[in-house]
Amino acid sequence: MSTAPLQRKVEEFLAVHDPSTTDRLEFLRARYDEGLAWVHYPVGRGGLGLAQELQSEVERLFVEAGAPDNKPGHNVIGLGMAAPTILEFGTEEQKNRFLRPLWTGEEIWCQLFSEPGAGSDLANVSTRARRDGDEWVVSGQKVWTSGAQNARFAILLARTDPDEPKHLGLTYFLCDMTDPGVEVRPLRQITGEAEFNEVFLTDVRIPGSQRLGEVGQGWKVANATLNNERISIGKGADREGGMIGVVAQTWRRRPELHTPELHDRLLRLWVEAEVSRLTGARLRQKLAHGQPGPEGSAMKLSFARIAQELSGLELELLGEQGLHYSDWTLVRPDHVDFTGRDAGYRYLRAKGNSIEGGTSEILRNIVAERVLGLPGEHRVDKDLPWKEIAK
Amino acid sequence: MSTAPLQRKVEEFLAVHDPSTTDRLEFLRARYDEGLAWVHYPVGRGGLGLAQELQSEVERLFVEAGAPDNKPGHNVIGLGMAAPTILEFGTEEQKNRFLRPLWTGEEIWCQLFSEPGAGSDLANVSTRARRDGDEWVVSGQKVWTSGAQNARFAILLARTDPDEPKHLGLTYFLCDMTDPGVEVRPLRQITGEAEFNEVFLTDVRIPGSQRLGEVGQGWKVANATLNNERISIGKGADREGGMIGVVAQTWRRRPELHTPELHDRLLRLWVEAEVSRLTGARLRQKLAHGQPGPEGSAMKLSFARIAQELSGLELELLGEQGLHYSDWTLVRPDHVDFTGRDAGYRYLRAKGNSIEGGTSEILRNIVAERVLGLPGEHRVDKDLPWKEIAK
Amino acid sequence: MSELDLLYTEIEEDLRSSVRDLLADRCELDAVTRIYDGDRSLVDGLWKSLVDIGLAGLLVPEDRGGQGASAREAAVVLEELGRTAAPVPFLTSSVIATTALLDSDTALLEQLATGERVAALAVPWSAAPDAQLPAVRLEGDRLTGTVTSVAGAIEADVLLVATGSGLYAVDVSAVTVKPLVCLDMTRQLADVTLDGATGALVLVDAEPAVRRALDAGAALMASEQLGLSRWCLETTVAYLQVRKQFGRVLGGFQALKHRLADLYTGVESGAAAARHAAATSAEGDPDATVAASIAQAYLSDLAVRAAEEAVQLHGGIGMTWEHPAHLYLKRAKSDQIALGTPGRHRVRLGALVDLRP
Amino acid sequence: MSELDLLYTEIEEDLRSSVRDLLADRCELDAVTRIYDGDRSLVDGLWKSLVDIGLAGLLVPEDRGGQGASAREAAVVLEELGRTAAPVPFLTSSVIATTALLDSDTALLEQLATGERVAALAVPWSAAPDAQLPAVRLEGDRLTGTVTSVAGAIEADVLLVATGSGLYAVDVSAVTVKPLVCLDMTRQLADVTLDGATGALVLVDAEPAVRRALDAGAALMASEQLGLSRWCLETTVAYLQVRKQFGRVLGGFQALKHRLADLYTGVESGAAAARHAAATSAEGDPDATVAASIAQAYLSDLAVRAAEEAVQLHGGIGMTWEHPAHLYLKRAKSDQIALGTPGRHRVRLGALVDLRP
Repeated sequence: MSTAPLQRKVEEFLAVHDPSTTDRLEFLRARYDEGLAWVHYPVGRGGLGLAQELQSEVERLFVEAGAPDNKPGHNVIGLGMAAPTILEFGTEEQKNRFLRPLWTGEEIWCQLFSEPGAGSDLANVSTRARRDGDEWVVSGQKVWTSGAQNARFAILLARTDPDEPKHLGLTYFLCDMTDPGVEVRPLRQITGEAEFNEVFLTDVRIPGSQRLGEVGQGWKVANATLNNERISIGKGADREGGMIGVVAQTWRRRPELHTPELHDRLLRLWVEAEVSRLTGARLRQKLAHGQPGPEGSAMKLSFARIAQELSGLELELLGEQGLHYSDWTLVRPDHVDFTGRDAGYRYLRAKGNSIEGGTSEILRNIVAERVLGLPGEHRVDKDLPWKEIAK
Repeated sequence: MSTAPLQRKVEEFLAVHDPSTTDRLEFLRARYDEGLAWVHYPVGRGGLGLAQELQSEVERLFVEAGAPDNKPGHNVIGLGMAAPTILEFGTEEQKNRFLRPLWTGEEIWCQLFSEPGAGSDLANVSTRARRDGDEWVVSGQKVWTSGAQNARFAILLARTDPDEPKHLGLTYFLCDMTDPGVEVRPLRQITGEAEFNEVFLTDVRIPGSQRLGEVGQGWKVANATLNNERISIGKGADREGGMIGVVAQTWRRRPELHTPELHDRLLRLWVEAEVSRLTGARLRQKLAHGQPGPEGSAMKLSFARIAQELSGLELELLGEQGLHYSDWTLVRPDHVDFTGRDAGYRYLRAKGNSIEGGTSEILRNIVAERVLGLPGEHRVDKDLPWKEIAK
Repeated sequence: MSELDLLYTEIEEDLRSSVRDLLADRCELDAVTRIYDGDRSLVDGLWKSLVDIGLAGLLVPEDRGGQGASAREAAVVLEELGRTAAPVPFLTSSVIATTALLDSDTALLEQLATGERVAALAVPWSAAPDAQLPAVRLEGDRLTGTVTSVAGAIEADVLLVATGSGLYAVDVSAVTVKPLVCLDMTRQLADVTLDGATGALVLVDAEPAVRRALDAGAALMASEQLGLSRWCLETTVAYLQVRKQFGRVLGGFQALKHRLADLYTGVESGAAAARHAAATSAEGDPDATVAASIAQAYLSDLAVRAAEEAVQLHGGIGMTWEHPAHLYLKRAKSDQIALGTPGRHRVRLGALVDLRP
Repeated sequence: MSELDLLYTEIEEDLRSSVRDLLADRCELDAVTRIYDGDRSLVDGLWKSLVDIGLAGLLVPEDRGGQGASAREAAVVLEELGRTAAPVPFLTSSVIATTALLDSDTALLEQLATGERVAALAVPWSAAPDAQLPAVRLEGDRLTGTVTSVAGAIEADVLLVATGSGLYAVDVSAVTVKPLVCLDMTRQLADVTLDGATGALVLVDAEPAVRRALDAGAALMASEQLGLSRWCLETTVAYLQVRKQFGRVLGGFQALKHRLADLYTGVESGAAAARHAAATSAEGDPDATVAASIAQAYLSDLAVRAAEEAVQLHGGIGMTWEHPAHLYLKRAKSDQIALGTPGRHRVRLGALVDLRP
């Protein structure tokens, strides 16, 4: 289907469901049922089995019509990670149960993967899931969970068999965050905010029907999820989108702060940011119909480095004002904007860009091994039973 | 002995050996015999068993008196590497035979350590020495030998037992470069010059009396030699000594080439060069009476990086003139001056600073492991018989 | 130039030990972190205990009631204070304000030496030694003007205010001190407003004293930055020696080893630059100004790099409020801007060593 | 701006294959190295074979005897030439001189297209597109002046000389061409002296044509730098996959892996910048000038870094004359200065995108 018939389909839908008079949730559910939620999803799952590029056209038409959206910024994990994994590995029942309320935003999702002892080495998770009849009983501690306080469900990685080697003893679950064994505590960051949480699981009971994929297949399922996170190359921004735009505007507004040194550093970073934008555009062209590959890791490396250098530069440029900060009060933001707030926040928050979603060190390993074909790291832990690995 | 009596000793020597009337070689031999060659060497070996710092005072007095010197620039390997190793590991006969003509410059020395397959991994040398009665018969290929064409002797590392693990099957020899089995070929470098040589050894016969240290002890002896190379922190220069001085002078002479960008880069490197100079001074103070340690490796890392960045900057500064070069003709210089010749030469030659005498990568390993106490690299080759290691 | 001692004397090492012991007792990093939430209960007691061992008067001559020590000893104290991001007015009062008063016969100097009073020089904390000074007007015997972002003002009971007609000591009760929310709350800044305040003239010629004070501050803040950098390096090395991922300690991964080796190289270089700045300052060496700017140009960036590497190499834990790394990151970034950015010091050096734009 | 295709079309890939095959046959790196010792025997035959497959006229419209291709195809050719440091006048004659003549009705354009003649624009090779042009005086119909460090002059039989009164085509027999010893002998420069030489007026308004030609050169040299960078990356990765030390291949050492990953990231970014410059140039996009300066600012440093890493990571062998890495180092460093240094292009960008000093 090309753009024109899809456009007609949206128009027909809008004719039947007038955004100005239809209840928001009713509108969104109908949009899902009509296959106009995410057109690259299958028919019956909110989509029409079309190419993913067509989605932006659909979004544009709904925005133009003044239609309500599903507030995608509030359900990033759900839309970006849980949904594609459920679509790929879920049973029919799971897809029926979870995908529609996920897309409409009725049910927010979070991610229970990382642990204090399982960061870069995610396969080292020690949260334990024991089978008990038709249920699984889960205990352990998770960390770096954004939006846990608002989430109804979580995607969860837990160890079901400590006698297996680390990658083989894991299973993937869909966890109900309202279970009484789930305790969410805000995790404060260097910015002063608590954008993430720690989640303590104590004998949380998960029905067998909420296991995603086979027992012992958790690592494979989790990797499908993570590929969706790491390789997300974004939608492509205009020139001076993101951090460079903010800093360039500061430069233009404050000529009294200019020095020759900062001028050259800014221009270097302007060039790098623009080249990075073009690299993203080129990668999107390459991947137009294919699968995202490890090349996306290189993009993320550049993104983090440039954002960090720019935000550091901005404080030097601001000089006296760079010594100030807006507010250290502990808040739990619903929505994170790396370039929001003041320059001090931007500087501190950018430090996370090279840690979250795969540290820059891990990404360099990925590029070296999967793109350049260099040998993997020496691994002592691959074939040992997990419980025998030195922790 | 403090400065004053030593000064008297030099004056007395000069009174007996008038530099203006004494034959050069006779003068140098007498200076050696008087213990005024290297005062920190033992009595009878050209020294007086004094602190090494006193040497510079002695040199100053001889220079003031217009005395001939032993042209140390022409026998760098001999004076800096062979002599201290012979002193430490040599027999009385070896010290008697070799040290005096080495110091006077009558016999120039070179080094036969590196091989095409044994660079950073020096213990991997495959040049073979087989015992034949009282002699050793040596065959193999050596590389990166400076001054081989002028050398009378070489310090040589060879494998005497391939069945031992790599570090244990090596032995150290003193090799006569006039042996008919020794062939020296110039090795041209990217500068166009042949500062080094390849040396091919074919059934070279070395008498047992020219083995230095025990059979199988070659690695230990070679490390003593290399410590003298790597850790040489130099004599300490004045501000703007070395590459920074050359580039700063270019900057001052050519104001029409200045740009704000190059100005800041030059000042950054000026600061780094000056800090590096101070770091060397500080390290020398630390080591005043002690042994050089692995901290010297950090100095060499900085030295190489700064020299490379400065020489690269100079070409950009020179612009059109930076596109030129002095001469590509293959010559074999007797003496290497990193900052000699033109800017193009300086740029190319500086590339070697992070390779020769321990690559920067090896030096970082040394700092990380020996200074910071981080774990060593995973080694598959340590305990295997050398002949079984994958090459 | 004759070679200055760039190491630590035995006396300096003894001083370091006492300061380190005291800070280990009195300056827990958790308590430092609580300052960000407004709990400054740590500050007074900590400062008092530093005063008790005589640190407030370190740079004051013995005949004026001080220890008669030199910039070398003050630098060692600052290394230790930098290691704990200690929230005390040593640099602002005992180094900068004190240096400004060394040529004055005011009794205030004695009071600073004994810790009876604490002073701050009223300049923006970002001001380089050669920056334009803030304009405070003298009308009759009344001072009027605003000086923004003053370091040490919150802890001070007297401010040193420069005017065209002299340096004045102004009691804080006579001015408005408005604390600011700062990137580095362990050295919280304040805007100071003088609205017809009276002060005591302590020096007729303000500018040279202020510039000398800022230069001493720049020279010695390098030692604070050195201490901070060393903490970051050592803490990171120690963490990577025990933190395991993939069944191996992280410190065994060569890419991390090489980065730490490079950081070590930087820190050792920083030590030389900081000691040189302290030694030239102590000797009144003609090279002291150049040495101060070299030290600031080098150590400001080094400390930021050390703190950034500490956060990165600690991984997620380094991004948390709970781990102290962020205290050092904020201090390092703030110090980078304080007393002139590295870029500003390089420009100054260019003029001093005849490498002009 | 609508999104330009930053990949390679099938036609472009076919073109790449033929050029690569030809260079594999005709441009052995050992023969390239011999140029440094004065043996230029490789050059004529290699150029002839490039002419034979129509490359000389790539940018010339079909109705003027050329291929009517665009900057995109020329960029692909330059990538391949960059991969072998090929000593041919493609960039200087078929791109720069040709672009200067595109608005002229001179028959010379046809002759360049067929390879019958080879031209060079008489400007110093270091001149940025916005640099001041060399002063050649026109007296009557005679040209007088010296233009130093001209690229392509040695291979050319005609020089394009800009004066205030127009662009002149001057036969090399009418001038003195003095070859220079150069850092990059694979693009050897020459000083050109005109001492009352006669020439044919080919364009009345020289300056816009020269600037456009230099901009096209800057935009497309980026692809040469890209090809060079790719060769360095691929050759180094391949070497480290087989070179063993300590019983392990060097490519398994994590510090080297990470450096190569960073270099790969740079090269992929460079590919985007170079393709963007070629595509905007091909389209006559209003962003073409900005794109050319971005590409030069980025790829000039990238190529130097790639070549420097290649030398370093090859260890001692990379320092030898025998290994070809040095050809790339010299070409990369020379290209960095050619057509304006990266710093110069950044200053230009600052003005173009309203980020002023």
